[in-house]
Amino acid sequence: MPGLEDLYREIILDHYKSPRNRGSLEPPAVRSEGHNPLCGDEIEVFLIVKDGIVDDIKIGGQGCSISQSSASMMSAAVKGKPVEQARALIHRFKHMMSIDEGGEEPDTSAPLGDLEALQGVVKFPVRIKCAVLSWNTLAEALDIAAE
Amino acid sequence: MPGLEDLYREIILDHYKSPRNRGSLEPPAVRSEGHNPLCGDEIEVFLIVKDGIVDDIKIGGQGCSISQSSASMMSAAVKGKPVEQARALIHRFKHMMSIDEGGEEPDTSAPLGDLEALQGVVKFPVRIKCAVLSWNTLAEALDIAAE
Amino acid sequence: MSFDVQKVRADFPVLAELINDKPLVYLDSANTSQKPNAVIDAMTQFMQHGYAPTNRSAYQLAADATDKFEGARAKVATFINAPKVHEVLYTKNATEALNLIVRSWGTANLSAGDAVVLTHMEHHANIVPWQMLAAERGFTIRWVPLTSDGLLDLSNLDTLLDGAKAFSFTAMSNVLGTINPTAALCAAAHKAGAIAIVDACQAVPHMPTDVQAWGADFVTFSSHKMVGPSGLGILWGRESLLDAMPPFLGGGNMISDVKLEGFTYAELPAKFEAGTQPVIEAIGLGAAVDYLTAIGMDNVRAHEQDITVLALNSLNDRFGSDITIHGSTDAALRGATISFAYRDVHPHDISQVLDQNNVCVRAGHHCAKPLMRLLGANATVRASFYLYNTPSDVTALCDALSEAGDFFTL
Amino acid sequence: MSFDVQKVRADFPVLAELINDKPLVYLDSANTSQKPNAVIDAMTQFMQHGYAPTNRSAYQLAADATDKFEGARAKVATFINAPKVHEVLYTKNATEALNLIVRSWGTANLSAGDAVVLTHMEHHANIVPWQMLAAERGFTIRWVPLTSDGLLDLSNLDTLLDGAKAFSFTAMSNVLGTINPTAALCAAAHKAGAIAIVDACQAVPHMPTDVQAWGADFVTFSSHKMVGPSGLGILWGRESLLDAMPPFLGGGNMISDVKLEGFTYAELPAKFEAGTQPVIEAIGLGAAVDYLTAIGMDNVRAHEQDITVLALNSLNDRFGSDITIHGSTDAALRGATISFAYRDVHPHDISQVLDQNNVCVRAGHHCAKPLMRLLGANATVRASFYLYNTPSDVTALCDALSEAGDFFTL
Ligand SMILES: Cc1ncc(COP(=O)(O)O)c(C=O)c1O
Ligand SMILES: Cc1ncc(COP(=O)(O)O)c(C=O)c1O
Repeated sequence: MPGLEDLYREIILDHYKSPRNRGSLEPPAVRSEGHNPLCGDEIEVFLIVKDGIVDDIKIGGQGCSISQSSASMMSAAVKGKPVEQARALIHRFKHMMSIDEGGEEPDTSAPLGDLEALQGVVKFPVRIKCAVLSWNTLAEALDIAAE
Repeated sequence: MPGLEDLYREIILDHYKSPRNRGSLEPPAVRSEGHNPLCGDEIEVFLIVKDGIVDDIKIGGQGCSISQSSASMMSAAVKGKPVEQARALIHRFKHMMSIDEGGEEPDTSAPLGDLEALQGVVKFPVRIKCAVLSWNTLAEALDIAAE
Repeated sequence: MSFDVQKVRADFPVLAELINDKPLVYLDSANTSQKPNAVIDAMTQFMQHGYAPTNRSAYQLAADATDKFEGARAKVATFINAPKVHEVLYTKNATEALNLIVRSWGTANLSAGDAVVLTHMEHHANIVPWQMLAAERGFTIRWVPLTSDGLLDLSNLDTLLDGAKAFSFTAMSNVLGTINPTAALCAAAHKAGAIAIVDACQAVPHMPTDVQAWGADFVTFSSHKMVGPSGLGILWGRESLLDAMPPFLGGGNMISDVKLEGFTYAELPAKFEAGTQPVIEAIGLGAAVDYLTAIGMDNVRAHEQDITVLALNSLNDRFGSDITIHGSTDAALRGATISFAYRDVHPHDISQVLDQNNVCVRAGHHCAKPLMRLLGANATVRASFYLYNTPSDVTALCDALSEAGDFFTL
Repeated sequence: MSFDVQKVRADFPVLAELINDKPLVYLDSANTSQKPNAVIDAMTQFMQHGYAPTNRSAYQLAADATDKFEGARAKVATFINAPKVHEVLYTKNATEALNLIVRSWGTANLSAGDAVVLTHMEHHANIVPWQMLAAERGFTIRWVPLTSDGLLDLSNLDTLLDGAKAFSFTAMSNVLGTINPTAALCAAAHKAGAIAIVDACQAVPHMPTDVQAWGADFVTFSSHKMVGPSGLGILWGRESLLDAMPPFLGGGNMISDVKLEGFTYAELPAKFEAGTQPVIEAIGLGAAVDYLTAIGMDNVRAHEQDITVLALNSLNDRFGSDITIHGSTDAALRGATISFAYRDVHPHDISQVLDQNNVCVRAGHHCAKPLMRLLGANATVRASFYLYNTPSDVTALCDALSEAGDFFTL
């Protein structure tokens, strides 16, 4: 059985205790909401897309250390990046979480940075949903912004 | 395991092959219908009650040897008898079939005649429903006639 | 793999039972099938060593149980070639699956003036739910008639389907054994703009099933008829239809959020799986699917076809004009479910004599009263064979039947 | 009979499992309970030696199976002191039982302008079905609030019940452990002219149940929480109400006759039991009822009360103001289900550390989101004890909890 250290890397606990981009944005920012019906975790993603770029992003809601740190890292990773790159990152992250959505194998050449620390979650299948919640919610927000 | 002779006494096969009071009656005779949803057997009871007496009774429908012979014997046993006596016989017959409907223990002093032959059915629990179908249908007809 | 019926029989402990010193001749598999050790053991092992809640708690034991439970769903999906695993829904039996379709899809799609097409050979499970909703909504039910040899009479199918919203039919009759041309019927439904619902209760256990090759929209069947446990049925449905339907039962697991003012529901499959699911049963069904897959559904079908030929020939040879076999005489058009009448002896009395010889058949209307009326019978004797039945079971049936003949011709 | 928890534990094979060389500490019985050998064996034996259809076929094997299946119904009736055996209906789980009541009784009795009363501590299974029907029918749902120590606030009950048609409530909260005054609540409902529906999922497994002493009209519970198998629930209802209700699911077994033009339905209990029933499961539940009866439900309740006192004291002693236990502190008013918050560590993270020590608890909303909102939490940790838990399980919980505290205060 994998140990707690495999799951709770230091960088994860750091994001959990000091979440990045925490807060909310007023309209015209778009908002989407995700629930983990299993455990009650909730995530809100507020997003401003300008000229194909994730101009600003804020994260609300509550959840466990895994869902919160994943959301925090995600916000840091996509802020200021082109929408296409954000979408590619969602695909790559879910792939890392062993969620196969079909489509092409993601390009794994670019470094993942802090997100690398979440790799250990795969060994705890129940927590994959925690890690992925914010990413699904971001995908929805990007869809809304594209409408 | 009880043998076939326990179930199919000669007198039963006789009633099956030469059913008594087979046919139908026109209104004002009352009519009731019974189904055995288990096997598809159907019984029709046509009944004329006059001055508290079962003045006439006819039996229609189709079914196995047990349900048909039971209906035939029943018709012979109640025809010309006071309604009260017919009801008492229903109670007694169901009691013999080990169906407890509460109420008083039936009076078993009078001889049962041909009906005695159906005693063996109790050893074949699945067939009890066959034997009792016509009796339940008669009870319903008596209720309708009493309205 | 070569098929060895004696090897198969050794997997089913009940078939080794002696009742009054005589072996059991189980010919009631169209009703419900016996269970092999693989299924019994999978359930027992799970209860002894791994029982835990699924899709709720986060600890390892619960995660493992969830994996097994969801793994069984994936096995079923593969077994019937479902495009997506989450299109496979657990229900309590095929009956509930059909009620779910009628209630959920039907309520959203059927109103007065609409029509639904059924056939004259349907099981009550594919009749009564439609009648219940029709009584509320006022739509019409149309019936595909039968030919004299127990096949669907398709000569007027296009007229019957004209303007209909759904065509719901059995892939194989549980009384006549008739195997219907499912793919063609689905195509005819679609041509008319109707959805196609296949009651596959008698098909999935007995022949290879490919819901995509059928082109069906919904397919239902029961675990207990395919060597799996009771308490579990399967509804497969096209994702696009399931997504558009309202939920059926409300409660835990099927929700996304619940407030005092109302609820929002979860994604497939949870949306249609309210409350604690038949978990032990799903694991049993997973083992059943593995078992049947290892034997090969082609082999099962071939074996049953052999038995059918033998049984039809033996019954005709030995009883000639004393026996009337309902349905087709062509084993290629039918499964190993054989209903018959024997002289004028009532089926219930025949089954009694057969039972005295441990030959287990069903005597009755087989939950298909409209069909029985068409046959002009209140009841038939039905002998139904499965992968574990042998030529000597056919002999036992014939021997017991001639005993019944003797007894009732005293 | 004297109660010996070590003897009880020996009946449950999974409790002897070692995971990573450490024993299993199963504290999730409010979710679903473990199964004793008596239940596992009854199911296995039946599948190995006596499996057959029930209430359909006439041969001996089928008659014996029917006797066992109906015998289990009689055992359940005795267990809850139901006046009549045929008032006990098999469903797939408590959730289906509640949906059946809402759909069948509710459709016949509720329309716009009517009101139904629920409480703030209900499980989703006793909320969502009402919301679904309310959305169609336009009746109102009223909510009994809670006091700060997690009891029902009954100060306005009569006003809430005024003009209501039904009062549906849990006998014991699956989150707070609160035991509600069921008999008094049923009486209050009747005084107001409403029927009383008791969700007894958390009561029947843990204390003696007498539906007549309660004076309830409907009572629902699940087999899997009372050491029985999954895939089976029970609905008990008063005969007069059940007789007056329309059927719920349509299909085989629930009919009296079926014609093309429509159907007539069967008597109780068949009327509400469409399709092949959970037969193996019913036989398992019968064995579960025998098992619990032999131990004595008074003994079960007494044992759980002892464990509750110990757990409440231990948690408070060891964690003081670091822990917030929801619900009443009086063990006489509650069952052995204890929800708590520990500092600001998220319940999911706590359960992870606990799991590392094989301590199985549930972290989440426990299918009671309206209650969670009231508690101001998205989730709680819930440890729930049953007849097989010991004082050392309490110690294991506390030890693991302090490890979690250490880990998250790095
Ligand atoms: C109070 C209560 N009601 C209803 C239910 C639903 O029971 P089931 O999931 O077995 O249908 C549960 C358990 O989950 C419960 O605890
Ligand atoms: C053709 C057919 N449809 C539906 C059913 C109903 O299945 P179940 O009773 O398992 O719900 C059966 C079996 O009884 C069947 O043979």
